[in-house]
Amino acid sequence: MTGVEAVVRRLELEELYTDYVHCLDADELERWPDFFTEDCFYRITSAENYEAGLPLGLIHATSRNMLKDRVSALREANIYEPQRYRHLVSSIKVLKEEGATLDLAANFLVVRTMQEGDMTLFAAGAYLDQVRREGGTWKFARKNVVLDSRQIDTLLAIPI
Amino acid sequence: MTGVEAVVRRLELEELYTDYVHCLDADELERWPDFFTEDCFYRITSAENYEAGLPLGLIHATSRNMLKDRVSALREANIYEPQRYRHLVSSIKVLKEEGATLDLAANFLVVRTMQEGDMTLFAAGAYLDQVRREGGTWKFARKNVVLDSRQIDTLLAIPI
Amino acid sequence: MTGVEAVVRRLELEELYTDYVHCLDADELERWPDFFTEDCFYRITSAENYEAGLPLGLIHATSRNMLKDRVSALREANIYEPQRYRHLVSSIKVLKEEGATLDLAANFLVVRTMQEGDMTLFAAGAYLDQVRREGGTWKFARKNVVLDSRQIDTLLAIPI
Amino acid sequence: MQQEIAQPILNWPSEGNARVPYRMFSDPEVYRAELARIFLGPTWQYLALAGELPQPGDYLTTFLGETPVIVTRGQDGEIHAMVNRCAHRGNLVCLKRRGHADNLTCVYHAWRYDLEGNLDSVAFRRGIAGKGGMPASFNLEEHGLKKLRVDTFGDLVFGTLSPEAPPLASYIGNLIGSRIHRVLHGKPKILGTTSQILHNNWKLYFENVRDTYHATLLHAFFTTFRISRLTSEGGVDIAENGAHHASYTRNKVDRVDQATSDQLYAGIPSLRENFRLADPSFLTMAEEFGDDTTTQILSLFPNFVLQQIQNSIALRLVLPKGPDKTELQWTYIGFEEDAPEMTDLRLAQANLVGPAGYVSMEDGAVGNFIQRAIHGSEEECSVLEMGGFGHVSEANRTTEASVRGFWHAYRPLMGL
Amino acid sequence: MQQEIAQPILNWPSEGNARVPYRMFSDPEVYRAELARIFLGPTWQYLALAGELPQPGDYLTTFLGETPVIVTRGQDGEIHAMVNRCAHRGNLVCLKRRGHADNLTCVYHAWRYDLEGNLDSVAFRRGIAGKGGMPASFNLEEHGLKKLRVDTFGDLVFGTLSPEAPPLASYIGNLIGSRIHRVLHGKPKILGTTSQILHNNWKLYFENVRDTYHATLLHAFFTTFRISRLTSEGGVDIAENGAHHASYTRNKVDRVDQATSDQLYAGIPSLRENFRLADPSFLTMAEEFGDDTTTQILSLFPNFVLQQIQNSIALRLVLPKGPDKTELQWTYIGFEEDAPEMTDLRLAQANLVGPAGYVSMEDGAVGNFIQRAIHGSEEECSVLEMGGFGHVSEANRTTEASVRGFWHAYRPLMGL
Amino acid sequence: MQQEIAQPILNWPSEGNARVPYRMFSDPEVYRAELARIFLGPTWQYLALAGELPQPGDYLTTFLGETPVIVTRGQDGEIHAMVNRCAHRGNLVCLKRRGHADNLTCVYHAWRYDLEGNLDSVAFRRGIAGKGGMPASFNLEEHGLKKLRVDTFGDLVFGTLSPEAPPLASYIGNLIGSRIHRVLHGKPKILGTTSQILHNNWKLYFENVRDTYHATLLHAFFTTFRISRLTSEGGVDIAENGAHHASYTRNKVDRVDQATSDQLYAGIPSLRENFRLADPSFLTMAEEFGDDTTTQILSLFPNFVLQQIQNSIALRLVLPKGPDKTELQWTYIGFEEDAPEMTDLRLAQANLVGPAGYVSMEDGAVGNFIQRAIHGSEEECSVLEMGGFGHVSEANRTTEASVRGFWHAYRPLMGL
Ligand code: FES
Ligand code: FES
Ligand code: FES
Ligand SMILES: [Fe+3]
Ligand SMILES: [Fe+3]
Ligand SMILES: [Fe+3]
Repeated sequence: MTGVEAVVRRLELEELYTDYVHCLDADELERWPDFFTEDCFYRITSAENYEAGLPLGLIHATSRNMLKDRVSALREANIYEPQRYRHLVSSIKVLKEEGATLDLAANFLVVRTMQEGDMTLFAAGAYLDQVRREGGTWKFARKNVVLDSRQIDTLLAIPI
Repeated sequence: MTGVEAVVRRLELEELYTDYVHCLDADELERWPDFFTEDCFYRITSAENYEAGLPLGLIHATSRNMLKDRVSALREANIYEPQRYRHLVSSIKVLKEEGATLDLAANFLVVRTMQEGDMTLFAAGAYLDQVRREGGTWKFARKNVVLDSRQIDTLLAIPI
Repeated sequence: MTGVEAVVRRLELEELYTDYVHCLDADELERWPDFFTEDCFYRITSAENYEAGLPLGLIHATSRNMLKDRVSALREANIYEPQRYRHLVSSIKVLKEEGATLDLAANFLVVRTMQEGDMTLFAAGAYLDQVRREGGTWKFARKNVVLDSRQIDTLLAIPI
Repeated sequence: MQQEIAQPILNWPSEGNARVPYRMFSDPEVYRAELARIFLGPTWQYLALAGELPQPGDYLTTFLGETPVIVTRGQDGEIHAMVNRCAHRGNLVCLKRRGHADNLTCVYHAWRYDLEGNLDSVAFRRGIAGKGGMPASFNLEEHGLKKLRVDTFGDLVFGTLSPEAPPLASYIGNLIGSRIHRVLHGKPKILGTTSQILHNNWKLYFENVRDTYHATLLHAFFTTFRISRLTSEGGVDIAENGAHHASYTRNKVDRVDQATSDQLYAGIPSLRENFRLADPSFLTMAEEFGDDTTTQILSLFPNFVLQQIQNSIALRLVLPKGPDKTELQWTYIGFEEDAPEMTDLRLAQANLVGPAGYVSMEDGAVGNFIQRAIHGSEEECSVLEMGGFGHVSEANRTTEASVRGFWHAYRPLMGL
Repeated sequence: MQQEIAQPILNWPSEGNARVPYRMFSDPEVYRAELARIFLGPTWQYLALAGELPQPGDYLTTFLGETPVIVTRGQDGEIHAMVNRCAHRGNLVCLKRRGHADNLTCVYHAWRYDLEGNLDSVAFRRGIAGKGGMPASFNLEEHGLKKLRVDTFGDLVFGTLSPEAPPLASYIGNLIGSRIHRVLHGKPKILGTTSQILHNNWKLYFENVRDTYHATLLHAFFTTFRISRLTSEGGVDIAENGAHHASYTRNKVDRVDQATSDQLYAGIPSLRENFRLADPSFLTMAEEFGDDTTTQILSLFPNFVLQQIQNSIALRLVLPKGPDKTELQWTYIGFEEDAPEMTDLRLAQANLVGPAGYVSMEDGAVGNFIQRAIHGSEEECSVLEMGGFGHVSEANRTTEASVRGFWHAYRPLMGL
Repeated sequence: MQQEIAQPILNWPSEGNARVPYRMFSDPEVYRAELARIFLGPTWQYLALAGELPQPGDYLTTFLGETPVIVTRGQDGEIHAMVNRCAHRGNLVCLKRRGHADNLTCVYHAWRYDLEGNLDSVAFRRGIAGKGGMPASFNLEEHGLKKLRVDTFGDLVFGTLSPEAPPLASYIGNLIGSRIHRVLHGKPKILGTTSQILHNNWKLYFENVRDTYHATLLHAFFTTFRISRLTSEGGVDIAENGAHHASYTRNKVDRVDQATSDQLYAGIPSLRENFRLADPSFLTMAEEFGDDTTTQILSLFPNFVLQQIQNSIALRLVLPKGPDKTELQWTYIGFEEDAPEMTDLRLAQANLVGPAGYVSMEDGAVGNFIQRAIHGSEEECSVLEMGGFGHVSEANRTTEASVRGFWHAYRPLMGL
């Protein structure tokens, strides 16, 4: 891969995370499943569980359809106070590459703001992801959202 | 635009935000208006106002001169405790381009530190900007600082 | 330097910070001294001391060996509760270049999470660094970690 | 409550309203008593602008002190208000800050109230297949939401939980009432809102608002640009019982000539010779109120403020959040009748006020400075002797009369 | 303590357990009394699963109320528990949440305890060269860690600091005990843990858990997918003294036909016609318990919960962290005997519960809604009349009987 | 106050200073009483180094307990201190941590004080055009800033609000005074400052500082590198009333041979065989004090510490911020006379102390460990029997004598 190609890919990956977090922060959850492959794996867990090899996910999806169901539940079934996220992403790193599949790590931080205005540092942690080239764009084949903290403030509604 | 040109522009835009926040974080406010076009629009507002289409700005400037006046007021007239900002910027996105004009979005977070040392997560939100090529560099023609929270802790002195 | 070379170097520098913070956040402290030159200077100080020209460092090392000793003390001698960092880095800027030596500035934020799960905004500030090309990679010849706050919560064990 | 708080601050200083023990700004007992005696007591508190609830079913939420409140437009077209606490197990009935609904249904067990707070239905009240459900003795009428009395003054909607509060019009009185009408001369249109978290007792902010003495001393912008000076024509109107006030500055003709004025401000930091603006245009006031009053700050006891600074009009609500925490809510308004230029001018002049305001920024911080300064001085007192010891209207503002007026209205309610 | 708290809330409402003054959820005095009388009092509180401490020397830390506790597997193979406070100067003896050690050595001055909390040695007890050291009168036996009584029920380990607490088996009783055994039919295997910080009083969460009335009204998921409906076969078992409960839903055959059921839910928001799943497969329950119970929520006074929702099994521990703060700790389990498919199903069904759970998300917020709603209403009461005034087992869930049961067990301990 | 606090902790344990009820570290009443009786009481508290205020008009701000204080160099060349609270309405007069000014002008209403705190002028005291202004009865003399007594010991500046405090020199006494002079042998030059927020009661840190028993047990660095060992020559000097202390280690010759020492430390975790340094050079002490004392930790009641660890010298101020919060302020110094190499050595040895210090890191955490451990144990006591029950100077450090000394000085002030 030439220098230019490498650079272009780098920016593509950065754009993937950029689009991903703008989608969540703008509450455009209906678009969220589209960032994943159909057979994707998505899990939010804590570093404590992750390092202990415990499989539990606070959100645990083994298909894009399960992500869609998560969204429809948030829209149609679950009750939670109006709130918004703001993601900051940093230090995206390619860990491993195998053909069209890349393993990635990135740091993130989520600030949650409630309708009355109280802002809290809601989550910090690492994305441990696998992306795959599909239809000319990168999609998440696996996304492990590994939270540094084992504690969740009040509830976890919107995905991370 | 070739891949290289695209990449170069991308880095120029990142540098614009980099220089912008270093200027504010280093308290070099006198340089701050130079990041804007003479006929610029600058506004700090809340997501609540912004989404409701309410025009109010906590800081509301319709010219670079008004930004200069803001700085001289902070230097000469207003009284506030010594404090400093630290900006983190992430996920810069080109939303639209029209000739030499680009619409951009970016996420930010501001940590405010008072002289005694207490640090708070002061602001989080999105920059919704328009930049224009002027004299070989990018300038902000419009900058909407859209805060996630409707609440401001104590006061908002230094711009964001 | 061609546009491509400039871009490639830019990404190299970003990767340096990416690898640096992943090393600390993953608690791979044994690798941490390798990011520095043997004759490196490393100091954690406050903006207050830094701006007053006071030389004190909370951690003050004048050689890579002293960084190694810091790590062995953390591993073998010092007692502190299990905790982890999450670094967010933003706005990396080349301030000056002289041959193979570059002066850099970057903004950072560190979230510290204790084993029980309480998360705090532990540190925010600027890296004021000097990097040097050594053995095909960039190493820190000088690293000033300038904290915005003069206050440290409880203790500062893991380096920043 | 009485004895509870009478004990810590038994004897008020003999100087009366010219002294305030600092304990009044930090003692949790005092604060708890205020919530009960003032905010849930016989005072009228601002709830909303009538125009915020145009249609039946529109609602919004706010607070009486720390007690959450729902304000609705009922099917009867009237505005109603009730405590936002379900009569069943106390859940918040309305979760959103504003919305529209045909009825108010609690999410916890789906008890349903009408827009006036009457309990309409209880889910599974009769149980299922004859099992469970509410006892026969249960009477819907007895389990409605707690209702507030609601009254309006022009477009301003006020509420109280107290049956003793006098009718709103007489609570406000003509002196101050006419000054409200003067400013609210059209149909209010909201330009935007914001909120400030102040790390100080609510009364420190309210004293600040009523303090005609500080404005041109603390806020250099006022003095330097002659938006207001103590040497300008002006004064303060104070309701007879001290409860409400309106301070005002009249056209920029100084009472004394400019030289004398500058001389009087000589050595006072707020006069900043070296401070000039590149674009002062937004400071030109547009003719609006049919009089020569350029600035009017008005307060209604215990926590409402109506501000006119040139053409910048804002309502401020002061919400207590703890002995040393206060939320200051701002609603900036214009009028439906405004021409676009007038709206632009109001937006430009909005730079003067709010959390980042050229002439209000300091007010967000000074209360906290005091809160920090009085640690360990709880038994000492602030000194309110500027302009003497009384609290009557004056055609001059080098006085703390309206601050003394606040304490004059406050003390009997608190049994002090 | 008695008079201390008797005073603020002297006379409980005459309606007895059908009324709870809101002060009970916010008053710091009440909270302090609870820590002493309930959490350090004659109650058994969950400490761990025996399987978490397989080897002698294994330890973990937890809490009795706000008091930190160490749980160990001793050299004797038994489980022991003690207060995590050094007998010397009060330092935490164990700093890690879990670990393994031959003995417990305090980092401050290296006093060493055995795994049962007995003081083994004191550093420099004899001083040096005859200087310093502990006085001759100092007796190691008198300075051990404060020990808890420990007892187990199946794999569940409980502890208490009170000598008066009855034996664990009789504390739990057969009615509820058999329902624990029903769920814990194998050797528990932990699938993962999490924790939720709730900004409300601990009792608001515990009431919620015992509230058979809310589930299908607050949680649309239950109703819409018929995981549970009030119209399904089901009921609630309540220990005689009200302390413990188990509510259950039986196979999805409605007690009334679906049309009638839908009709009963008509107009209740929790029935969402427009809510469909693209992949509902994970909602198919696997045969496991040898009965037709699809959901069982069980609680032991004062703060333990055992949940079975289809094949999702979790232990929940409710830890008080202040009058208006609570930590809810979740331990999700399967069994060593589980086939891989069963583990996958449990992981998929874990989406139903926890901080992001389809049928539990709301429970993390509703307590905080109440906490915010009751400001200024401390003297008013919640109304617990669904199903009448008693607290006996019922073959139906349109009742608050088990919530009343909680208060029936709580009040005597608190002298109320 | 007396009865207020006498009640919660009426009878001190009969063991006297060898027992401390844990309530003393968490009870808000105790804390409030300390602010009044100790920090605003007859004690001298460190304010600054004289050298920080070289010129008339130089000022800095600090605290007596939680009460903010201004320290100035007056026109008279003397150092003055006053409470940082305006005599008018209580605003902070100085907003900056340090600065220079010809006078002290309050930002709120521009009242102006001289550098000694005397009220010079009141803005618009005479009103305008004969209207407003202060009443004739108002007397500038009666409205100055509240003044502290200031006294110096070498370059150390101390202040007190109490007229009863004895002269500083006799407050400190010769025993401890000479040990201050020993360290401060030149003109102090500040190398830098930092601050630590400790989540524990201030006394837990102060006990730690005075605790000669813990150092080589908690801090492996000390032991492993023989910077200090209990088996080294050393001891502790204690002022007669117990208020002040100085512990010291003398040259590295062990009192017992190294083998015996290692044996005494056998099994004590702080001896880490496997811990070696790649660059131990910075641990070589430079000849400086003309004696063989390698480490001296000195404290003055109630909250000042002077540390010499080899060539690392620092002042520490312990500021209470709440019952369970403390700010620890560090000022690292050298001397004007230092050669560059000596400065470098001090900077290198600064790695030993402060928030990241090799031998002090643990002290920032251990107080919090205790604070967390004592929840629910308020009525139990810490045990201070190492070295017996007294508080006299000893030529040995396996003792808690100086901790007992602290309580001996503390209790009468608190009426305990
Ligand atoms: S709390 Fe509102 S319906 Fe039960
Ligand atoms: S506190 Fe545990 S050994 Fe001293
Ligand atoms: S408070 Fe200082 S001058 Fe008024
Ligand atoms: Fe003001
Ligand atoms: Fe529920
Ligand atoms: Fe120590």
